[in-house]
Amino acid sequence: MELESKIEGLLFYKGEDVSINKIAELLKVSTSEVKEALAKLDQTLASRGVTIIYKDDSVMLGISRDLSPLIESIRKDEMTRELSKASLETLSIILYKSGVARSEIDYIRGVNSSFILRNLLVRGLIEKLPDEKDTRRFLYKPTFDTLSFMGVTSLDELPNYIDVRAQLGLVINQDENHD
Amino acid sequence: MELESKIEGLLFYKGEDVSINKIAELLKVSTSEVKEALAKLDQTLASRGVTIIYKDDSVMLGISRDLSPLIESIRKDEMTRELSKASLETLSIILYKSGVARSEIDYIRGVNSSFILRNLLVRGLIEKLPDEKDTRRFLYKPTFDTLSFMGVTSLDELPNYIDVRAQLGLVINQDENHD
Amino acid sequence: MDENNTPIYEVKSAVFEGPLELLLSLIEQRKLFVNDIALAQVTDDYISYIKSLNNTPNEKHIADVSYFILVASTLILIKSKSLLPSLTLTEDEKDNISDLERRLELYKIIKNASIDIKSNFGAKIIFRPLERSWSDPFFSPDDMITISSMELSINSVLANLPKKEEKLPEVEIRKIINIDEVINSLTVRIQNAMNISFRDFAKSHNAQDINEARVHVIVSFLAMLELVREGIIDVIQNASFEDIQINKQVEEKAQ
Repeated sequence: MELESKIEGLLFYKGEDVSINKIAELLKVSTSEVKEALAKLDQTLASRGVTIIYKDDSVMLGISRDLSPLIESIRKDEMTRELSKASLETLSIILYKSGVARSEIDYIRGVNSSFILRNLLVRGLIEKLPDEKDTRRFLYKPTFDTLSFMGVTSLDELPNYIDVRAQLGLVINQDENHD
Repeated sequence: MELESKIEGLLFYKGEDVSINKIAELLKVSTSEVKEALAKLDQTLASRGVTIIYKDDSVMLGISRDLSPLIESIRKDEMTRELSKASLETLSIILYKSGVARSEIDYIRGVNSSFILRNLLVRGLIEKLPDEKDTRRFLYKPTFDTLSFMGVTSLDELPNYIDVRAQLGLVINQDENHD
Repeated sequence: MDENNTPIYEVKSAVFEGPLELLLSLIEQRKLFVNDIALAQVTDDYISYIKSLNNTPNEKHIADVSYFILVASTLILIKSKSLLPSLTLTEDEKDNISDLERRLELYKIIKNASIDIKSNFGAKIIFRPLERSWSDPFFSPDDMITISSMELSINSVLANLPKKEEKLPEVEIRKIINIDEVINSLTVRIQNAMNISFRDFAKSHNAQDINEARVHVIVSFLAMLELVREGIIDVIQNASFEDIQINKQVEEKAQ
């Protein structure tokens, strides 16, 4: 069986995100082979009922966004789509600038965001990871759940992704020179 | 999207067997159309990692038989991996507050716990039961196996049992007031 | 006076979570670009908003108000500079001003992006599959599961429990006190600059050179300081007022 199909079976079994390293380890292949096979699988799944979501160095299988109304009609549990203005702003910062410290979020929003961040963490819309460069602080990132809620298979499918990032990057670079 | 792909998405979502009648009803087509599409899907999935399993008048998606050894090794990996600090903390909450809802665990920990709970369930360390007061949600309890592994015959033998429960209870009540 | 003819924008009814949100809204209502000119124009409205916050005492808001006041001091500086072009800003002051402009730009980008996020969030979802139950759970413990490790774990959980009421952190309180000082010294600083510029102004002693617009500017500035006095904190000392009185007399001469 081709690697592509093995990965499909593995992701199907897991039903949650799996890191590319883990896939390579379980299938005893290199990570570059995994990435190649994922690209093929992505093509195979185009226009199918299942789709791959990518985030950082992990992937998961989800049900195509075109089936969203169907799946929603058979779901039993209710979903909360509501996000306050403050949550939306905070989530947007984290989506467009994945891997952002609380101090940066506070700087952009002009207010303390700790309460909002905790709320988003509990809802599973963001995750908090230690900063590898400075282990005393944490960085915030979107979760796979956020990507699925947004109906995108990777962050760069977010509205005006490149544009918004460029705008942020530009201004933030100035800031770095400044400090 | 073709009917075949819709069925694939639906079965992938469910992860359990669904009757052909139910599929026809959900997708608003006839049962013969469903059967036709299933035959096509069967062909599409040949040599893939996922396959259709027929059972009486029901179908489900399963993992190809060829992948059994792989799945076995994944399962072994899930079972023997060292429990993370986060997993141990989650387990300790379930021990001290047996019959706790996921939302309560999430609030206490300040992060979303769904994956950790899933792993603890697969490992037979905890079990989940429907809440009698609210059948849409589940309550988590330690298993008997876990208690006997720890050498505990009754939960109140845990150190500072009453005090810890009181502290955890306060937080949860507060959460209810808060939202 | 032109200053009085400019429409007063209704901001008091709206609730603004932070100073940048309020500022951006004031600037956008006037359809201005984010720059020092725009900031100078919205300063009065900004200060009257803080004033309305102070009039509705709510302890929960104290921390938030401190954020508003921090930005207010920079705004007052920008306004003063626009009214008194001869006012020379220090490097720190210039930095504060350009920093505020940058933050406003950043905030604007995010605010616009968040509109798209809002309209897409939950509109079309890529659902996760339901929880799998491929096989029955098989008891697979870990040697870490012992009574003592569970006690350690629960203690760590308890140590990180959310606090009952997010208390106003000490740092925040210190910040508020510092703002008293900041605005105090700012007032003295600007008034000194005004007196100097007045001296330059008086030296010429030529009716032709007396620029009415400039007088008007000083009056506006006084009105603004008055707002600051009433609205934010009672910072202006009597001695300082006397300085301003002198300036006022000159204003009468000019007429």
